[in-house]
Amino acid sequence: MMNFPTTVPTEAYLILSAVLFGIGAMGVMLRKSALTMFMSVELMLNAVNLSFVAFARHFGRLDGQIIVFFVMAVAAAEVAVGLAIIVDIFRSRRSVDIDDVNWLRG
Amino acid sequence: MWWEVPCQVPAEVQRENTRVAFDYVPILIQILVAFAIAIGVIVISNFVGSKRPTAAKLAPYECGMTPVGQAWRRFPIKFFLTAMLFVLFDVEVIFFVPWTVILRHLRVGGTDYVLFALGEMAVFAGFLLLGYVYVWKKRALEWEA
Amino acid sequence: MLEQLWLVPVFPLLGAVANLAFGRQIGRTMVSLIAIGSVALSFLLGVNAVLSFMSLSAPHGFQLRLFDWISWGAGSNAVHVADIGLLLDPLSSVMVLVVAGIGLLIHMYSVGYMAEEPGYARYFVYLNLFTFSMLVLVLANNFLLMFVGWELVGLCSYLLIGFWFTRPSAAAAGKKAFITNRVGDFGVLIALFLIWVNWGTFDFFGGPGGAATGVFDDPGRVLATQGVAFAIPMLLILGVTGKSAQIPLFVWLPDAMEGPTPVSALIHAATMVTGGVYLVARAHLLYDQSPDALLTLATIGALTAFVAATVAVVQTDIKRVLAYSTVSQLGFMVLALGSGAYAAAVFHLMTHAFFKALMFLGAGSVIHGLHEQQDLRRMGGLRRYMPVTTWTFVVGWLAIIGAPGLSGFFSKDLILARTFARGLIDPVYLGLYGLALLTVGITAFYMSRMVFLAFFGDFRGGVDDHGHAVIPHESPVSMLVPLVVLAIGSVIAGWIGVPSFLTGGTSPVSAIEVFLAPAVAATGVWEGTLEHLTEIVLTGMSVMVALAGASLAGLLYLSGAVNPVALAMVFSPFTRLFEARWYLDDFYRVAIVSNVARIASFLASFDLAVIGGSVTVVVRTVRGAGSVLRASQAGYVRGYAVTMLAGAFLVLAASWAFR
Amino acid sequence: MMFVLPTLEWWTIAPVVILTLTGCLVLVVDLFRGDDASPEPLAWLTTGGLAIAIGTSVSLWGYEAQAAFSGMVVADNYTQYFTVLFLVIVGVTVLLSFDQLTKEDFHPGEFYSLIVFSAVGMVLMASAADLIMVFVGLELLSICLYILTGFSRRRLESEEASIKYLLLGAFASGFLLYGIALVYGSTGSTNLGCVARAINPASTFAMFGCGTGSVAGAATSGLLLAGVAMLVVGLGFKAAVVPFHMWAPDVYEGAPTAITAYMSVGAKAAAFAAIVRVFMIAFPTLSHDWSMILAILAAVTMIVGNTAAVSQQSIKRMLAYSSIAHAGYILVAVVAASQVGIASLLFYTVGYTVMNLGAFMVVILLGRRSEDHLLISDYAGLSRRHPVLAGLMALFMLSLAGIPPTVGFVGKFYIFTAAVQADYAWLAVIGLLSSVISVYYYLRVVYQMYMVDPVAGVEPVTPLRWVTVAAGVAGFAVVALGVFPHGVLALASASSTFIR
Repeated sequence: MMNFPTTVPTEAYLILSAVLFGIGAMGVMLRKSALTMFMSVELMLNAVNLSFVAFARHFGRLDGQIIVFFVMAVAAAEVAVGLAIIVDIFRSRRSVDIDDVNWLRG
Repeated sequence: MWWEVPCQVPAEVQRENTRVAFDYVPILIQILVAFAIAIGVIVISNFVGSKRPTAAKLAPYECGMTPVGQAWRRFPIKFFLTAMLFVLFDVEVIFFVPWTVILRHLRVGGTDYVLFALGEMAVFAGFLLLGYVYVWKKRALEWEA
Repeated sequence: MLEQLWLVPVFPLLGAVANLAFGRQIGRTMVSLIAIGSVALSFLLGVNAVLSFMSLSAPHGFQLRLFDWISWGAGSNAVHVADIGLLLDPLSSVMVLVVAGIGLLIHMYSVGYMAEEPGYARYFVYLNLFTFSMLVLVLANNFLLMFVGWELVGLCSYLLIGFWFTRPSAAAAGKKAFITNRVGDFGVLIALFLIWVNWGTFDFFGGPGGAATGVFDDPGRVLATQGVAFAIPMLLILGVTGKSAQIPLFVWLPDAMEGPTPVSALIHAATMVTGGVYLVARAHLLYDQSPDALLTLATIGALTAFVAATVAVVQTDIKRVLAYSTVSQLGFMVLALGSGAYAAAVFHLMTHAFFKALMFLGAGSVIHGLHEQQDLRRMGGLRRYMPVTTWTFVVGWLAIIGAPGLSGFFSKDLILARTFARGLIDPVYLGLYGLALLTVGITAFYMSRMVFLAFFGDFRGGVDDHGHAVIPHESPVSMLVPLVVLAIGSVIAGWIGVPSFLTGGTSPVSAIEVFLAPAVAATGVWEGTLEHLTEIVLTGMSVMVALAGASLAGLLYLSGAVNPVALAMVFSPFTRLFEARWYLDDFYRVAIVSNVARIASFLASFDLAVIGGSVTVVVRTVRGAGSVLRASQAGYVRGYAVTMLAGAFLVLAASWAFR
Repeated sequence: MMFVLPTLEWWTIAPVVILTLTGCLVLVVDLFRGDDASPEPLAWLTTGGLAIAIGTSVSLWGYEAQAAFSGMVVADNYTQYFTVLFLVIVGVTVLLSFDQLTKEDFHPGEFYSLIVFSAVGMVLMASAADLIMVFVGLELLSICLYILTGFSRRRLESEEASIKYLLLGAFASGFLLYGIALVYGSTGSTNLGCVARAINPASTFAMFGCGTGSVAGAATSGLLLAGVAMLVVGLGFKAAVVPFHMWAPDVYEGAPTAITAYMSVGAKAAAFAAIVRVFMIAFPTLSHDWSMILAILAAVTMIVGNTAAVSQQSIKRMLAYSSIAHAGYILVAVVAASQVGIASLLFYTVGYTVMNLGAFMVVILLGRRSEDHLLISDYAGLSRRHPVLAGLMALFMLSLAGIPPTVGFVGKFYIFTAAVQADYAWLAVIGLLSSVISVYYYLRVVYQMYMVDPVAGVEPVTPLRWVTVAAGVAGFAVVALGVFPHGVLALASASSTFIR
């Protein structure tokens, strides 16, 4: 019989969360499409959510999970605003390539 | 404070919780098997099957019709707008969930706060309704515009 | 009357506000009346206050705390930092009289000088504002308020130098002056912080309503702290080199001559540039504890005096000669400070204010009379056209070169004597004394050269750059009256500094030194006086040196006024003789003048290359860094994100490192 | 069943409630008006709501600190100080934006309600007693600002600024949130008082509503350090601290000028309000870990901000870099980490608000036709075209440069003295040196106005009466606060008593 650990240690969640956060951050820096960048940011936020839930479970308390609700609501609002702005950008420039958006500089 | 009370989890659930990872192992194996079969079939058919590509075969399948135009089409802005509104109202609903769970147990030191909690949710819903009215009046819900 | 002391600076401020608000509507006469009237009131009140102060038996000073300005905290743990308060003591008395008095004369002079200029009201607003700021500077009862005045005079100077902004050089000169001064101010600010940290107050003296113990009530507090006793005076010196145009920051003053001439007279000769001298005199108790800082000061002063004098020799612009001369004279004052002879410095400050303001205004009168001609080579013989200007100017000239009996004679000799006396304990000062004595000779030379070239000989500027005939004319009376008053001042101002043994007194020092003693008498440094005979010998030496310098100039520029070419044509048999004279002339030129000129131009280029160069390097570095930063801000969001992430990693790493 | 009201301290969030209702009311009223109705009634409605909220906040001054809503918010003098400051800034922004609002066809309903909602976010940041409240307040502020930045939809620059702000802002809030998660993980709480107690059991911040429950703290673990570092990133972004500043110049340049003014003072003050609370309450005993980092960040911020401003041509961009530099100055006060330091921060925030808003008022007066006349060279000869405006602008520039006797001088004096007292003399020296650089570019504006001939083609301005009056008031305040700093300083001192 294989000897599985009886619980998933909190560290595992945290490492996964950190990896997801890192992937999200890399996505923001490497992808050119504003939409994809935005998705990457959402990935970062959700990675943090995972951390919150993991910590809450670790402490045996609920507050971490409540925080996740707040974060999700905030993220939803951010998504709505972000999509609106990206659509606006697309309508005026026919592109969502973020590298094209560099008039303001210096 | 409410959150400092450790979660009131029933004893049997707690016991199960301690075995949670072990319980998931069969599911994990099942998933692995499923993936293996799916990938295996594709790979094997690639090796075993005969390949005689023709133009008609390589063309995208469109119910027997000749494909027309670009596969990537722009959607009307309406879709985006609707999607955004959906996301917003959808996510707001998550605040109802913990509320429903806790509503009947809102009794601290013999005092009953159920009606108060009901009122609170009414305020929250009121704000959502305000947003709905706003969206309505701005004609964001009119499909034919 | 002392309770009304606060009105002294307030009147010019009111004048400035009134002219700022209504200057465009009320016409030039009213503008002048308001401007002059406010300064006159200020001067009268100042005189009155000084008289009441002198009859008061509180020689250490009278403090008037108006209201609390800055304090920390509230309630019981409130900490008093500084108030808006005034201090009238012998030192500030002298300064108030000089500032308000000379200021009044120059306001009057400006009415005539600026009559034709656009921006008349604006000019007087600036000038009144300057008078206010300078009075705040000299009357403040704490370092912080003094610094406010210090900054404000710099600002007014900037505005007035750039007054003729249609000349790009004027605007650039204003900027240069302001920024150079900021470098010096930076030193002052740091010194202020050190003062605050060590004393917990900015007040000069303690008293009811303020700190219990002021900085100067306990000047020895920093002696325990290694380095601070040296650092504070040194940092203040940085400010002095900026404001009082000493090496290495003196570059701005000659350029500042782009401003209107009365401004040069008031700000860049008589008052603002002496701010640094005032600062050291005020803070002398801190300097007394640091012989090293004093020696630095003395060295800077002597070197500046010498370098500026040699540079003045080769200038052809009448205002630039005076500018370098001002730098040189300020060097004398700083030398006196560095020798611990604070009273001598203040005395020279006062006499210099008279004769240098006189000469600047005289130069202004000349420029005015010659339609904006400033080149000495295009002048000559002006005494026939502008007699009042000429003879008042001659008084100023005699005063500065130290002709016996005139004001400059007493003050300059006091400085030389005190430096020499100091040299008896510290031989380095003997070297400085020698340099100063040499400078006296050079001063006499270039000043005489200027006077001879401008006022004697024949008029050489008959046609201006545009081919129009120039007929010099004497200036209006409103400009001549201040000249005459200043000329009288230049003669008699020195008499309060006549060594008492000459007048049969018993005091070892002169009247001015007695008066100033409570405020600026040196402590801890050698206070002895020289034997009368030694003093007389020293005086004789300096007069001889000055005479030599003046004679040399006369030989070159005055006797050369007899045009040898014309004579040669009339008396052809004597041509060779006159030619021979020219050989002699050439010999003088080659052997002396050109060498002096060479040194001077070397020093000037040194100044340009090293001082100017380092300023340029700093400016270029900042600009370069700015454009690098601009380039890094390329407009790409992803680049910004990378920077942020890198920053996050650095913060993370740092938090690990500082754990 | 009875309707029982729990003992909630409603009064602690009274201004927030009033503002929220005002925002909703503006939105609803706008819905039932014609499309081309004048924005004026809405402006009055907004101003009225702001006035009531200010009044409420003022009436809450002086009470003992009170935590409420399970330790989510705290109401003390500090909260009220910032609340009044924020709301005054919002009021001024309403005034400043009015002209552009009518000229560029902004939807007034959305514009005003967004501004009011962003004010709610700022007030929440200042009253937060919990990291989550900081996060929610900051996001509320940010999301409103993303939209407001892109409000001039006809101008591509505005749009671009908006998307840049959005992407980078969301990126930064990811860091902030991660920081909060890590702090939560290492101390078992997000309440500032509880975090403090977890790190140091002796700390007493009971007023922050940390209950008596256990704290599962693991003191100064690596997790905590990482968390604090992430918080620095997230909050530093909002305050435009180098190297998290790069959004600021682009966004400030692209946004409508009134919104730029609003961001440069409001959002920055809010960020510092939160920074002070977080670092002075939650992590005071970690001071050796983070105060050195903050000191280095402050130094770099002052240097980079002032250096980069030197070579700018656009006045908005120049002011953007200048505001970055000022973030550095204010951060110095945080580093000083004493009650005196925080009092000086509070004072400087007010002073900075007055002088920077004043400068933007002049910019708006000159560029009112649309977004034009924004180059520094457009200010050439202003002293002759409009001497009053030029005088005011010169005053604001000199104050920003810290020349006495303006509020800029007194404020810098307080901050740097606090730094010297906290043994950060080197930081004060760097601050002074970099402010010497700043004189150069501020004077460029003065130079253009007073010493350069007017450019042909730039027509004389006809200033808006009310904005001119406001600029005059700001100019007066710049000098008055420089000579009589007492009143505000007393308020600032009374507001910083929560630090011991």
